[in-house]
Amino acid sequence: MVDRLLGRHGPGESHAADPTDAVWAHVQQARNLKRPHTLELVKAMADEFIELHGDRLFGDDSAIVAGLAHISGRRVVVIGFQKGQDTEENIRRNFGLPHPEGYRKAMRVMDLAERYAMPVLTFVDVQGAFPGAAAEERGIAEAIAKSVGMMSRLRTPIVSVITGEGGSGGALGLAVGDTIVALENSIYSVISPEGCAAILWRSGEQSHQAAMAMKVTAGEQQELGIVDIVIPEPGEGAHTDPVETARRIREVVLERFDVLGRIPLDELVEARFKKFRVMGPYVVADRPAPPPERTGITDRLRGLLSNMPSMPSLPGTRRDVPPGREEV
Amino acid sequence: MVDRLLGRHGPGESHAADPTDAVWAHVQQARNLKRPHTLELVKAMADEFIELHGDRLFGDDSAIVAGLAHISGRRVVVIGFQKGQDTEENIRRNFGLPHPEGYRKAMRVMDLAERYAMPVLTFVDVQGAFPGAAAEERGIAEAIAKSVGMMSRLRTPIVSVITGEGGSGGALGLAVGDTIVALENSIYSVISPEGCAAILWRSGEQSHQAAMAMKVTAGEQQELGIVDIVIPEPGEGAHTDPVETARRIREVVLERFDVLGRIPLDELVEARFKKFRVMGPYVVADRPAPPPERTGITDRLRGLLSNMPSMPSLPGTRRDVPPGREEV
Amino acid sequence: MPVRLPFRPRRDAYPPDLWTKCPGCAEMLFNKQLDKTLRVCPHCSHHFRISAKARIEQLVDPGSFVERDADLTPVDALGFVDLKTYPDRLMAAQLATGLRDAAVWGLAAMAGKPISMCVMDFGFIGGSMGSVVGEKVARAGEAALAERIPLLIVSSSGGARMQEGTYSLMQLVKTMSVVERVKAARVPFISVMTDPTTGGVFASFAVVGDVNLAEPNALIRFAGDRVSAGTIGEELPPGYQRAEFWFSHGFVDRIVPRARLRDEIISLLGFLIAPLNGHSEPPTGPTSRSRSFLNALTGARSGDGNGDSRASETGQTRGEATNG
Amino acid sequence: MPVRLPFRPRRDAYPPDLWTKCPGCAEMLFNKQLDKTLRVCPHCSHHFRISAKARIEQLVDPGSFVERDADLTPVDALGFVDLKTYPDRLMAAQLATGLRDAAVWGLAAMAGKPISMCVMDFGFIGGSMGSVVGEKVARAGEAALAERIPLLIVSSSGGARMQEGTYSLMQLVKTMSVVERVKAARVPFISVMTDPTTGGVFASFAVVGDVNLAEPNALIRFAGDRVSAGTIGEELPPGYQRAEFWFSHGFVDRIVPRARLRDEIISLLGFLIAPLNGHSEPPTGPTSRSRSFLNALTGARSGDGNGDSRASETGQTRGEATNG
Ligand SMILES: [Zn+2]
Ligand SMILES: [Zn+2]
Repeated sequence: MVDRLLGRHGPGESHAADPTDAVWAHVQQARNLKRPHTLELVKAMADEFIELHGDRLFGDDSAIVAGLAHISGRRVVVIGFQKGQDTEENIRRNFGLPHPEGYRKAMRVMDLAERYAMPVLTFVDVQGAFPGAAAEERGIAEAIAKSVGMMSRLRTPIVSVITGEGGSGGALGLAVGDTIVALENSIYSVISPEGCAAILWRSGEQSHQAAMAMKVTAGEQQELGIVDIVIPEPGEGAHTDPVETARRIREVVLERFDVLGRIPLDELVEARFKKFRVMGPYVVADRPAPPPERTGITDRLRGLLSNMPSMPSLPGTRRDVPPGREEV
Repeated sequence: MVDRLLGRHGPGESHAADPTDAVWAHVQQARNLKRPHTLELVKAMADEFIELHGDRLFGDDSAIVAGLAHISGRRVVVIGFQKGQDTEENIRRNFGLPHPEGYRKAMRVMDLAERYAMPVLTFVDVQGAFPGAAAEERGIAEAIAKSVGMMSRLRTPIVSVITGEGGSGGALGLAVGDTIVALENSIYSVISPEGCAAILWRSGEQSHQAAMAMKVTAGEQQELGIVDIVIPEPGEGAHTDPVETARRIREVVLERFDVLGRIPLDELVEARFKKFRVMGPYVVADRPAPPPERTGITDRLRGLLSNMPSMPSLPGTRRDVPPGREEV
Repeated sequence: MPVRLPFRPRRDAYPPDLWTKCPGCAEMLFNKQLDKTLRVCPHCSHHFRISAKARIEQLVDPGSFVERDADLTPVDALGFVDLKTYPDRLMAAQLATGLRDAAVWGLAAMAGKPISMCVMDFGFIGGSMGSVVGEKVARAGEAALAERIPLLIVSSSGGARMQEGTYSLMQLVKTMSVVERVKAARVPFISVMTDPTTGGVFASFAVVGDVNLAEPNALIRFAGDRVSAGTIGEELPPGYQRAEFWFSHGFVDRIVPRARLRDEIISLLGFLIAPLNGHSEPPTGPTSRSRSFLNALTGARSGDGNGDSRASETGQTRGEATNG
Repeated sequence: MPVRLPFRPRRDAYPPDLWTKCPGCAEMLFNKQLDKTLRVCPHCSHHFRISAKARIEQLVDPGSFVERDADLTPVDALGFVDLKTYPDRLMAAQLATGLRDAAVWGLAAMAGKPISMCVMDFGFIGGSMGSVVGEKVARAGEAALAERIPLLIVSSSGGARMQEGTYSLMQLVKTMSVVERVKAARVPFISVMTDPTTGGVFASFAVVGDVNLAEPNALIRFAGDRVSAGTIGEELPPGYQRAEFWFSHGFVDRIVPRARLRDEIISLLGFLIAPLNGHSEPPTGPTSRSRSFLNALTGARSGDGNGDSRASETGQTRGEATNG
């Protein structure tokens, strides 16, 4: 069960006793290229899908796909990252690493969603934005900032599903939702474990420790209040049964859209604002700061277990009330 | 007097008897690189000017300048084309031929104008958008379309001043105003005379005829109802006295801003919409079409003469009532 | 901006003889067969230019198109003379096409749902946009706005019409200002760019659809290649300024072969539904106003969002499409 | 996103000795003289990094700054340990800077006009943005919004703070969502990017000012050069990711030497005036609310739009800037 929670499902994997190795196996699982990506998922979930292309400014980014889907009779705008499943597709998709054009396409299509009253579903699975000069100089930072800002105020329901790697600002650019869902074996982090290790440990070899320290797993992110819902993966992981994975996602997403769709738009946007407005703990200094929390691996696993069969919670009830300042 | 109207002022010009040559001399005058451009004019008109740079997407186009000016105590957003006055500056300014970034910068700054309630003053002097592949592939057409669209609905007064060449869509991209002003020796045309001649006459050598046929001069454009106000130029033309030219422009522009600024924004935008909505004559076929108007050169000059000492007219009064369908 | 007259002559689009040589693959094609393939070469998929009338027939529910303002006629405001007079050019174009100018607009149904549409006809002085074309685009947009039904514009144009001078240039403002209102009101707008979509048409409404579709290999450009190659002296790559070029540069959402165009538009219209009041939730079906409007005009059943309820071929005949 | 700790050590910014070697030109500079030139090298114009306190003193009317929320203190929510524990890193930074975290926010006056401002301090764990920094930026924005006074943010940051994990990442959303509200309400926002402005700070509020200013040669970037050069293997041009690079790429409006920064901001604030109600005409002067607010807080005269009415140095002393 512990193995399953930490995502160690693949054949030939060693059942590591070291919890750091268990976390790393989870990271590897999240990165498995055979996991279904946006196009595979939407094809399995939707009755119809029309992809839209281009940012109307510079190009069409193949690492981010966007389009219009009919899912169980509902019109939905779907946007997500698209890694390739083989080398050829990966090259064509720039290994799923987006340029600014991808986020600008996403914003253009989100605008359609708002104007024609379609909810937005995003799939997040990206190592990070493309770190090359072309992305940098065309304003990947500006594109991510604008996309995050736009999603924070978009007047239509948004559900974001982290399906694999939720890597840094590149992932966040499509991950500002009323509800944040994560597949069981996915990860979410402020920087890649390798990057974190290179900077803080001055050595990329400490990436396992970094992954552990950053609490990257879906379950831990749920504990931290970043992720709202964790969806268990079928069989040995999402890649072993993409259709069932898509079915489970669809079930959760449609339920969320049902709930979110009943909230008046003003309230919905206000609730989304508040959800993110209160994220991140701090204390006021004139009160004694709480002792640093040193969660051991046992506690962490207990936390994972208790949260695993996670139930959808109502945003607007759970999130509307800001948690106390010292909640963590 | 005829010479002056047609803009033949420069030293060494022949006083051509042929009206086609007179029109061509006017075209040459409009293209005189020594005429003051946006930066020269705004420096002469304004007490303070802060240039803003960049489209926040790709680059900063040196062929279009934009910024914030205090003119006689009034906050004004100034945007305009910038040719160079010598070869070196012309190269740096790409000969005043804008890329999409120029229009996108203009739109960004127009947004500031609307949000902070500053009127917009545009200076138009451009042969046309840069016709190279770089401008084309980054969407010069889209940028012009969007800029035209944005100006058509911008919720702040706009005065556009054609100071030299008003060339085609490239000029129009900054020339959608509540009031269209033109310097006496300026021209405005749907295509350059050379381009028109190349296509319709199959010979660039007929550009004089093309200029004549398209009625490109400021006075003719006023007759056609495209230009609202023609400002006489000092001395032998704007280039001979840029300061006086700027003074005359400032006087007209401030008067327009005074008038336009008193109109409620909803009415202002509606009046601007109607102004352009009714441009362009046609007839309804079941009534007999009027015989084609064949204005001879005599009539044209008479028209120019009668319109020359032009007076500002009130938009919102003159333009609010659509002219009859057969007005031409 | 300008019309470039040396475009392929109209003869190719409406050959008087039985056979047409395909400019794509040089095959000789039997015209009746070509009509059955929507004037797309069955060998190389070359998309022949087609008239506004043929385009409308291919796209909308049979018999549902009702032309509006067919009687709008251009005038020679400038007294324009080049190698011919403008009135002579107009008369020749009118005789050749049976149109009064290069655009046809009207109301129609697609899969039973009402739309407002404007289609340009390249056969009329290169589909150039003068005051009448601009007016028809604007009126199509205003009808879409008034009825809160989707706007569909199919472009096919050499650009602005030089013979109407700056009036033609002002049609960019006229059309864009209406399109801006359409968009602000959350009324859907689908732009279809066909061969060619150039100059002032590309630089106004054609490029700003909620969704931009293009036919394969359509020439789409702002600056002419004489300008691009001649004036600037750049080498132009193959495929430059074709539909696929614009797709890869981010300005075309989808390249759609003609045979799929109607179905793709219908699919898109299943998503792009104008909210009832432009500011809130979507309607569950057509508005009552649209429904009655459609019934009155076309005799069609009101759409239920599920596709193929075609209007019956009563009331208006196809022939009226371009005869108004 | 990450903090890259091998930035120039804090010693360079606050040397304990009398002299500083200029990293730009290798000249030895007398510190007292350097302070008089706002810590800009008089020989080569190298802009030294400065503390939030020094930055505020250089920018606002003397004595006008009133710090808010100085008592906000970070917590170790993840129990983060790398080579040190996060609490150890925090304590070291707090002792070295006298700050509780890497940002200072408060209300102040510039040329007599009220502003809300937030200034980052690179000396505190590389100016990295965790929950407290995000909170302070958000509160500065919310105060600007509530009072309808301009928001000024001076960035100096290595990016998001890894030790707070995804909470740090969420500060991008927190700050951007407030900035979006500031913008929607037509409240002016001026962003000043100083050396360095990187990662999640560049990818959120710093890049979206109504006007983006940058100090000369400031390092501004999203991806680190280790990532850019190492992972992707591209050759990086000289000047890559410096302020001038971003100016030429369209993301920085103006590069402003430190000596001119205050005057430029004051000039800009003379143009960017929040309309009274966010939707209509501009006010002729500060709103009554702002005026009383300013008077109450700073004792300053209300601005008349003409520049230099400085607040008197009463009430709050400069020293409070970073002592809250
Ligand atoms: Zn063929
Ligand atoms: Zn130096």
